[in-house]
Amino acid sequence: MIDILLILLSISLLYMSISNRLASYLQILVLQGLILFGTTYLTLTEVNTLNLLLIMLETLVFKAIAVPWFMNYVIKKNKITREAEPYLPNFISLLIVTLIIVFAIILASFMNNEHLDKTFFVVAISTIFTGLYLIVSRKKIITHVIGYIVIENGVMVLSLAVGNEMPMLVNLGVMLDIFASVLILGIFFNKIGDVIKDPDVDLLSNLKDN
Amino acid sequence: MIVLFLIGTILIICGLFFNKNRTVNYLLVSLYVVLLWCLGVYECFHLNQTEFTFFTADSLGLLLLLVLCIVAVPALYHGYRYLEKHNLGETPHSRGIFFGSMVLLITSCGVAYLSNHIAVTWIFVEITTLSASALIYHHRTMRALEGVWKYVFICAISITFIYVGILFLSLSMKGAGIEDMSFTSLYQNRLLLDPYWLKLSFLFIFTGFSAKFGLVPMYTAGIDAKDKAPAPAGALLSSILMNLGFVGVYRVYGIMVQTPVQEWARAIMIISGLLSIFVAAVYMTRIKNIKRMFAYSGIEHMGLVVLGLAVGGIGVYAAILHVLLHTLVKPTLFFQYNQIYWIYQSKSVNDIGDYFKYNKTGAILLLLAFFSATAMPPSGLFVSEFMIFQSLFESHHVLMLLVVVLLLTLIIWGFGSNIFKLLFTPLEKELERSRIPHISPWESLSQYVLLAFSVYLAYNPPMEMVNLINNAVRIIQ
Amino acid sequence: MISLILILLASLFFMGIVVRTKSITSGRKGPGLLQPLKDVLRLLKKGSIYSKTTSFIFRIAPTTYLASVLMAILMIPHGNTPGIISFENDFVMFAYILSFGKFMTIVAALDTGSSFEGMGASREGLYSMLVEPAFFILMGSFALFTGHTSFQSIFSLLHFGSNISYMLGAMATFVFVLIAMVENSRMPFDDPETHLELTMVHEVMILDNSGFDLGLITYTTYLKFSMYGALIANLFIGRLPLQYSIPLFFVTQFLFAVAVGLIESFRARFRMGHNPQYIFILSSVAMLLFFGILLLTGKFI
Amino acid sequence: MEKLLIEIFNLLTLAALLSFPFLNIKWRGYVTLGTISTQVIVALIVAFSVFTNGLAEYAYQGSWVTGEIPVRIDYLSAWFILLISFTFLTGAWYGFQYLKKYKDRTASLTLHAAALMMAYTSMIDICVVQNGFAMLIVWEIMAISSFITIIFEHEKKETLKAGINFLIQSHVSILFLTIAFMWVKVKTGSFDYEAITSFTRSQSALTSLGLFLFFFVGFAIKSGFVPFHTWLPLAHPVAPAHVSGIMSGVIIKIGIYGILRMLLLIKTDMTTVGYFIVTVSVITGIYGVMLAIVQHNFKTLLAYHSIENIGIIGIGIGLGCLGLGAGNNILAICGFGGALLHTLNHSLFKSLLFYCSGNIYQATHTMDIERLGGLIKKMPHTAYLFLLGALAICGLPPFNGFVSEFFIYSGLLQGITSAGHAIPTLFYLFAVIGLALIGGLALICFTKVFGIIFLGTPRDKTIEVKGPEKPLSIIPLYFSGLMILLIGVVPFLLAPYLVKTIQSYIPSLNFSGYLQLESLLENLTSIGWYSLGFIVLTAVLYGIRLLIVSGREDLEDNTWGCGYTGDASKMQYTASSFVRTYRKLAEPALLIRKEKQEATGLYPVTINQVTHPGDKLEKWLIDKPLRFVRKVLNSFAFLQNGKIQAYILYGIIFVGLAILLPTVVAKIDVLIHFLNQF
Repeated sequence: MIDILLILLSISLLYMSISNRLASYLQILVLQGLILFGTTYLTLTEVNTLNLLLIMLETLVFKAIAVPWFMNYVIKKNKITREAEPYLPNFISLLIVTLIIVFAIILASFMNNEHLDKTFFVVAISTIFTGLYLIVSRKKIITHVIGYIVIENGVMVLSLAVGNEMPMLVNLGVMLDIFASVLILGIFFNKIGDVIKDPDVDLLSNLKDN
Repeated sequence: MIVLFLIGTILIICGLFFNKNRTVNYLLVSLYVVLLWCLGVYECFHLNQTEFTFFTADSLGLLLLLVLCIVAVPALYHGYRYLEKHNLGETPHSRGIFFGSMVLLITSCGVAYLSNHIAVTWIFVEITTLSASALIYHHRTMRALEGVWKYVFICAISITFIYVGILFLSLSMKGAGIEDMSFTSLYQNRLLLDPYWLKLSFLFIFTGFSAKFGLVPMYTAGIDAKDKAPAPAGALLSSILMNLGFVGVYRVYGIMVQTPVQEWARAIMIISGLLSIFVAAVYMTRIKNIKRMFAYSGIEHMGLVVLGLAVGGIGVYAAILHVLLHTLVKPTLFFQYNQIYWIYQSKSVNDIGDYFKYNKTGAILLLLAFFSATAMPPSGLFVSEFMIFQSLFESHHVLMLLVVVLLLTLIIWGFGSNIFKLLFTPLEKELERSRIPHISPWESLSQYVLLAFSVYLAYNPPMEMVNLINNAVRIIQ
Repeated sequence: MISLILILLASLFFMGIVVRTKSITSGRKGPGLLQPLKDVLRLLKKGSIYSKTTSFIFRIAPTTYLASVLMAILMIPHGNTPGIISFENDFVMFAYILSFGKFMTIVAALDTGSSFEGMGASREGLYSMLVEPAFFILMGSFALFTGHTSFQSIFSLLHFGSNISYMLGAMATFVFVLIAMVENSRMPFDDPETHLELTMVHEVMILDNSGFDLGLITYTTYLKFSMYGALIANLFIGRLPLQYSIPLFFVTQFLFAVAVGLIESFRARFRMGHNPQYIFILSSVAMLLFFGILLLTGKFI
Repeated sequence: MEKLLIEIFNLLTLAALLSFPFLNIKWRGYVTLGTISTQVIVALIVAFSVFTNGLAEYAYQGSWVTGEIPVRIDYLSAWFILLISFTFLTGAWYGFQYLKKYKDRTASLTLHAAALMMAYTSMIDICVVQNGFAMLIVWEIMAISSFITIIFEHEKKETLKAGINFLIQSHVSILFLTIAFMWVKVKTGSFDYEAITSFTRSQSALTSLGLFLFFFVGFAIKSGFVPFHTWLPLAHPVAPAHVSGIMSGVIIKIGIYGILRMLLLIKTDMTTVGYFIVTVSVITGIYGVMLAIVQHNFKTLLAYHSIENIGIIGIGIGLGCLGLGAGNNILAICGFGGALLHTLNHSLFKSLLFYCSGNIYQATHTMDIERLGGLIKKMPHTAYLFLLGALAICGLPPFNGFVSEFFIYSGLLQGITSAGHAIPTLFYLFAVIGLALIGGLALICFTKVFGIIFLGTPRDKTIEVKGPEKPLSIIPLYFSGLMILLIGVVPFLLAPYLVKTIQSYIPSLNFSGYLQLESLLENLTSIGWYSLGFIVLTAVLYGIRLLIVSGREDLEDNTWGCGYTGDASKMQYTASSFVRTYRKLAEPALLIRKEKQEATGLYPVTINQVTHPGDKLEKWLIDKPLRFVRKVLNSFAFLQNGKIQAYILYGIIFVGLAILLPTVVAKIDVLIHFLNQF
């Protein structure tokens, strides 16, 4: 069951790499949030209930509802064009994300560690790098934020892999999640949104030395 | 004590945030300074004692804490001078935020030095990001916004990297069946850890810390941050915050030594160090914005430090010494930058010059600081640089040594031609005397003291310091 | 002492012989042997005229020129009997004293601010610079040959035993003769009797000297000739006793003078632009000499 | 005793620096002058007491970074203290007058004064301290302070440019020294100079040679051996005259000191070292003077002459090494003696020449030889002093330059006569030829300089000469001039000190050696007397001449102009036309840009031709590589391009490569291994 969810997650990555509209990104975020919700529930069997609840709440409320909703709100508020405006054609993005997954699998194939379910590892790594790739390959700032959330999801998956032994780390992950997202989104909504309409990274590339 | 310190700090910060009165603000900040010094002194007498399970003042942490105590005072003082001069749009509120985040930054750095648990370090790294971003965005301008955005985003990514690294570390511990994640236990059981995960974790943690440390690959946003932050804050960002990165890398590298991973980790660090020096050389020879130039010179020094760390031998000692001295020297440049900016209202070399005519004390200080920052004898950094070269020489990296020396020479050339342009070349059109604010020589006193202190520490190091450094080095050997 | 007297004597007739040779070869009945000397005396009697632009340098230069040559002559031995001044490596001082005189004459030429004299001055400087190595190589090879480094000991120990050494002696003579030609700026390097300043070296330098100074300079030239003559003579005198050596000395001077005369009447002047390379040939010949002596002393192993 | 004096010496500077804030600019000047003068006295006392009482040695308890800091003042140090102090004395007094022109620029003057004192102090310290690390520090202090003195007129662009060039090159030199000292430190664990000796003794000759090469390059950059000379011609013209004098007089000599010191310490195959140094030096000498001749800026010209003289000194040093290598005392004596003596002589006449050039510059405000002329009428003292210096630097008797060159000549000729084999014989001959050529070229050069600047008529009527010469701008010059003449005429006064210094190289001077030394000294004496005789002879002859012509009336008239009676000043020979014939010969070795216009059309038009002398070695060794490096660096300027995506990409690439590369390499290894099996 867990594997199915995880594979679903990586499929969502593929979909993300080819989708053009911001709206669909948000939907995928929601989907990933839900998947994480499920995975958390199924994986962390040995954590005490309160902690588990906290984590699941975070995944559900924060990842699956709050953040996407906020984003949506911003997009509407700042009248950001609904296009993702990638630098590369979708086909190549698809190719690259596939390569990332393959790379993750190869990496996993090197390890000789029976304590870890390799699926977690593969999915986590591929999610993280896909998130990075999304940031690199898209123009808009908002897509950066989305990419970052994706990375967070990947980290979440990875932390779940050790969650049973060290719940403390998972909590840390949650903390990071909330903290960083709040910081970034905070700056984003309060400042950038007001200053720049249709925020576009090109407008934020004045500090340079070349 | 730590706990008291933290609580006290939190109270002070809250006070700073909500108080609108200037004198109260002064009082709170000075109170904080006292508190900080108390912590420093206290830790001197409680070396290697764990408190609150997460904090141990080992020698490295103590050393860095002490230089932090030293640098914090002039930084806060110049913060006041800064706010007074730049009083455009300064409200009690913004002042409160400014000092609040200064205090927060200092505290989180100081505590992070002392933490003996990687996760705790990580938490405080996050907090530094928060406070730094508040400082960077102190002038609510478009550029400042851009700077803070980049800084926050890159830092967020990098702390995620660190987190991933920690996860890998925990995986390797899981293999060895270790639960305790404090550095001490890690050092004890370093040989049990699974090399595969250790590799990955070191890679990710190093990459993550390189954002704070100011190394290739993640140094980029730091430059903008130091450029955009007010000079006193910039001074902190380019000294104690970089030290935070150093501590992180140092402790994590400490886990790797004597494991099969060590050689690989060395390679990673050497590559990163060389690239950093190279990048510094690229920009020092072409850049015109002096503040960014100071930032890049920081990159260069950190590159040297990590080289020394990686090569080992006397290099490790030299690396720690270099970090300490750099912490004393680099802020002087930023503090002096304040005075320069007051006179010229610009940071581009093209429209500043003949500083020697307008502010003699500052000019001479700048001259000395330049010689110090480029590690020309009799500057203090020369000693540590000499040792780093020596370690390269001893470990038969002669080719690397030559490359480094060449790059450093180029850096001195670029740095020098800008600084001397700034000091001596007359402007196209003279500044009218009325517009030049009179700057009292006492403004530069703190810088002179810092430089003198760095020279003293370098050439006639007190035995205590030497012992502390040697103890710190033992982590690596 | 003796060499000084001999050289002074020789200098009285030297130029006369040269002139006489030229006139005979050109089929004229030339002036008497003492005519050049008379010219000098006439000049010495005259009052002189100085250019407005000149300074004290210009007035003292001829004297220093004469003094330098005299000083140089004092160092020349007569075969085995040393000159008045004689010490180790005295020929170094010999060369440098001569160039001191040259320095002053060149400077004096520039002192007039004339549009011609600079030409001569620059050429003089260049040529003497080019000659210097030849002289030093020559003396160096003699030093190698004899193992001593002062005029007197060198010349007293020079002995031409084998065939090679005759050849070497001939080469040395050749080099010395040509050095003398350059130093006195005679044919084929310079034509003192041309009517065109642009093509002269030495004469154009002294355009503005007149009266006493001109006399001094002219006589100094004669002295220089006989000085080099003496050097050449020394090549052959060796340890001969005086009653042979003194006649030999005069014979050599005479032959040298005749040679100069003949060269002047049968050779055309080199092109000014080509002079340097011809002068440098001297150094190459001297190098050959050096190698020859290396062979003789068996240091090529 | 010496310890106390040296400490006083250093404290004097400190006291003067501390007193500066409380004085006005006038008094700062006086204090500087007073301090340097007293310091000179102290230094001279030290030097002479060492010469009389033998070596002085004591040590400071340094920190663990430096280790113990021994201070040893031996004859070599004393000799250099002597000449440095003398030049600084004249330099300070002359500079005091020279800088009066700038008295309104108080700030720069203060900095300059402070730097001057520090330069002097640090140089003396370099001569006495014998701990590598401490030496590096004083060395750099010296470099930095001399850099500050150079950029006195920092409002000019080229001044700053040349200054930075100087700073960078001296930093390169200190890098070489650092590596060399580090080498010894790593191997022996000590910075003490004596460690160098023990180290090189224990190592193979080749290793020691390598170590020596590092030291040599480090010091050669400072002293301006070709091809490390490029900073000199840039730095000298822009510096104030007295600084140029000091710089060319002693600062470059510090490099010579270093080389001599290392030759004392390093035990290696001296013959090879000798061959190496002589070859480099002959090239240096000839190259320097060849470029000097074609210069138009007289300070640049003098700078190139410093290079030439360094070459001569180097020949001496190399000769000495060959002597040591061959165990031939007389060679060693002549070589080192000549080198040491020429170091002193050059510091005298070169500083004299630079001070004169300073007077010229302040009177005419140009350094372009082509525009000057006839100055002897306006500033006679400067003119005759310059003539003196010129004759001395050409090595003509009866001046000191001749004495030292004679030394070297006699050594070389000794070598020719005594060398057992063809190769060394030829080598000595080659050196002799080199010296002779250098002498001849120097003659051309200085006849040109003196003749064009001081004689004839002004070539540029727009220049009005500010006279008269100030006494203070003349007296120090006469002082040096006197010394020049003294050393030329009575060199044996120096002999005892010289002999002691030389003997530190030949500790075991056997009886025959003493005899040779004696004969050499007799030679020295005789040269002195003969030079005096030459002066007397000239004087007598001139007296006679005066007696004879006294009765006659001298006419004054225009220079003979081949019938042209107008103003011929435009038709005079210029510097470039004077050296044209030479330039044609030397063209291949030089780098000269010509700007030439051809006269066209039927009617007369004004055309002009300009030549800009360049430096081929500088072009090929400095400019082109530097340009290449800049290009490479700038091609990486895209890194900080302001795009956040790029910044993150760096991270990804770093991590990705760090993970992939080793595995890929491993795989390739496996593949290769696999293929190798067939």
